[in-house]
Amino acid sequence: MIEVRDLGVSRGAVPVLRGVGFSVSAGEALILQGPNGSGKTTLLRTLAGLQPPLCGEIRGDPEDCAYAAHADGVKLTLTVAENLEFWARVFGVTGIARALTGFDLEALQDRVAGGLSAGQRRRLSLARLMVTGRRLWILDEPTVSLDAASVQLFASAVRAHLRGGGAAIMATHIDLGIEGRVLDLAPFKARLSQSDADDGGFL
Amino acid sequence: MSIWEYANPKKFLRSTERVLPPLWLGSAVLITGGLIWGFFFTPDDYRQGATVKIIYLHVPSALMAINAWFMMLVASLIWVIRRHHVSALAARAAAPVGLVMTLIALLTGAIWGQPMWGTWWAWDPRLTSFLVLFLFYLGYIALWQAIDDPDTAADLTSILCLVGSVFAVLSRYAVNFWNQGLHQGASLSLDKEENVADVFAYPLYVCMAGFILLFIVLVLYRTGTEIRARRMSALLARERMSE
Amino acid sequence: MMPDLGKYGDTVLSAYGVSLLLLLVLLVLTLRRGAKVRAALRDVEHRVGRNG
Amino acid sequence: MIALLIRDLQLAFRAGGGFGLGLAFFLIVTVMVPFAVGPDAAGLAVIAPGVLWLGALLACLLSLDRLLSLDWEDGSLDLLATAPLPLEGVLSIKALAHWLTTGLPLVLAAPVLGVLLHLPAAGYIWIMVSLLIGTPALSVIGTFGAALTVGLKRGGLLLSLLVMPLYVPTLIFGAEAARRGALGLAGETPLLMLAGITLGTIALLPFASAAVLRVNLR
Repeated sequence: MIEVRDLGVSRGAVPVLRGVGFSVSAGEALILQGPNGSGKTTLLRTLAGLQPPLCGEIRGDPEDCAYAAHADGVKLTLTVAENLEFWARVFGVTGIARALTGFDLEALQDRVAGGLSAGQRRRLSLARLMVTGRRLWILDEPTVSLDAASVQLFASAVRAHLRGGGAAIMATHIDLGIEGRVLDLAPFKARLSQSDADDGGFL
Repeated sequence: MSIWEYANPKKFLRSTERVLPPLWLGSAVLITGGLIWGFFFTPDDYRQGATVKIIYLHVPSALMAINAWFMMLVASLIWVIRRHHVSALAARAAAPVGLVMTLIALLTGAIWGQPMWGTWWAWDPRLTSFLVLFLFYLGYIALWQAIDDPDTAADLTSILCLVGSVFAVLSRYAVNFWNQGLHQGASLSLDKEENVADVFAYPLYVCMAGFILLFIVLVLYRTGTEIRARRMSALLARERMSE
Repeated sequence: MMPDLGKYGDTVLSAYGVSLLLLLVLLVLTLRRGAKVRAALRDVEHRVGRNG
Repeated sequence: MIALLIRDLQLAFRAGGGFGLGLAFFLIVTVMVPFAVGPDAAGLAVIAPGVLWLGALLACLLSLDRLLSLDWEDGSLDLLATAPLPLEGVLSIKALAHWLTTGLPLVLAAPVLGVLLHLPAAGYIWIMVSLLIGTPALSVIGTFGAALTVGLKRGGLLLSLLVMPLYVPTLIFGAEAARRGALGLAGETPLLMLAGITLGTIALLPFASAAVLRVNLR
């Protein structure tokens, strides 16, 4: 579904990762690990097509990715249902019922998102993935501020997504109980290169 | 030997290091010479009296105010199309020079206008265009200052420069149109270039050449400074990474 | 030596004064920043050169 | 696309959405003018078209800061950029929403405020038409400025500094049409120029806005 070869990414003008390679096919999950600042977010943003890679290639259809960032992307003055319906319409998907049940949001659906707790808002943000209809989920710290029950809810949503032929790439610190390969980013930390290529010849 | 070789920062620094001293000297000689010639050795204009001597500052600075923006536009295009860092830095280096040139043109114009038109300021199309140009320079420089990442800043300022150029031209037409609407035909503009007598013209040419040279020197020198600053931050980033 | 500027003496002199002052300020700022950056770069290059 | 427009309008009309702020600002600026220049009816009549145009422009400028920064802060902008909508389209819709919530109310409010400024009777239609034609350009140009400064700390002031010079031609032609109309002169030429600027910016500027927004999202 996505194949990455010899990928290098940079934050600002500073290269953070080099030589990253992996492939994820349908039904698989890839879990990225690494200390803070190791480039997880940068890598995920690159995969989502928000920033161009420094080098290397990403094979896969960017139109097949759904990206969920650190930030919730939830509009606080809209209700839960309105938030989801908006994204469903943007992605051309009808029906938000599955997403609401999947993340246990039915009881909250007419509540204004601003009145939700941080964890509930996070669930709403993750429920958005289910109305995108995209097969590859790119998740950046999806479990932030979720309680144990909600983490389980999320894990089962991911499992269901994988069973349905989807795939997921996520950066997370906690063990979700999702069977997936773990990719430690530490070995890919960008070393000093002798080539001037990425500094425009300033070195 | 292609001109793009100078887009290599090191090559640029090495070459400018060689040509800068004679250029400094040349611009200094031309400007001092031209101004002294104009100030001491030209007669007064029969209509404008001694104020005609202001022309030796006013016209060259106005010329460079516009050409500096034009050069920034070309440099921005080169950055957008060919991604040569030196080009983006040259645009950045030229902006403050252009700003000062615009300011000189505006101030000398105001000082000149006071005795000639009886007012410091008139919303004459030319003056107004320069005022708008001044605002464009301010915005452009402020945008460079506001962004930390140099490549992002280069991208954003380049596009601002391209869009700004279109709007600057539009403003020029708008202002022309607008002022004719205000006082029908009563133009205060000074079309000196066309009827300047030779006595005034020769020192003026010298001054114009001097200002052009000064602009080139300043831009080359400032681009060199920007390159060094950029190299320094690249070295520091490298040092941080190797820790 | 000084040419007779007539009644416009103040005008002409102030125009020259203002312009030359502005040019001077630009020149000084340019050269000062140039020298500062040059010196700082030399420091950094020296340090980096020693370490690596 | 329609969904985005509806969402932006919903957001604007909900509590804290800022709808009406621009209008209130327009009102207050216009009301302050007679306090500043004196109550003389003839004098006010002369400057009325210009004051109305300047007030509308400032009210537009005031609301630009929220145009993209709210979506940027809560992360929606990243999500929109990865959604199956072209970014040019997203920004055009955002500009349209901004115009519907800010520009259009200004057009409707202008004649009311014209009364306060003793706008000559002939001027009402001209001020409304010129604002109607000109304010879309203000929204589109403003969207470009907002895309340039999104994500910058203290971007608000910089946004004004960058956008103001870009507003010059629109302001000149718009106010000129309104002024000529108020004086009973023919204002068709500036009005046509204004329409040209508006059409040109609507057609071309979203590409520049999307380009700078992509750079800013990197």
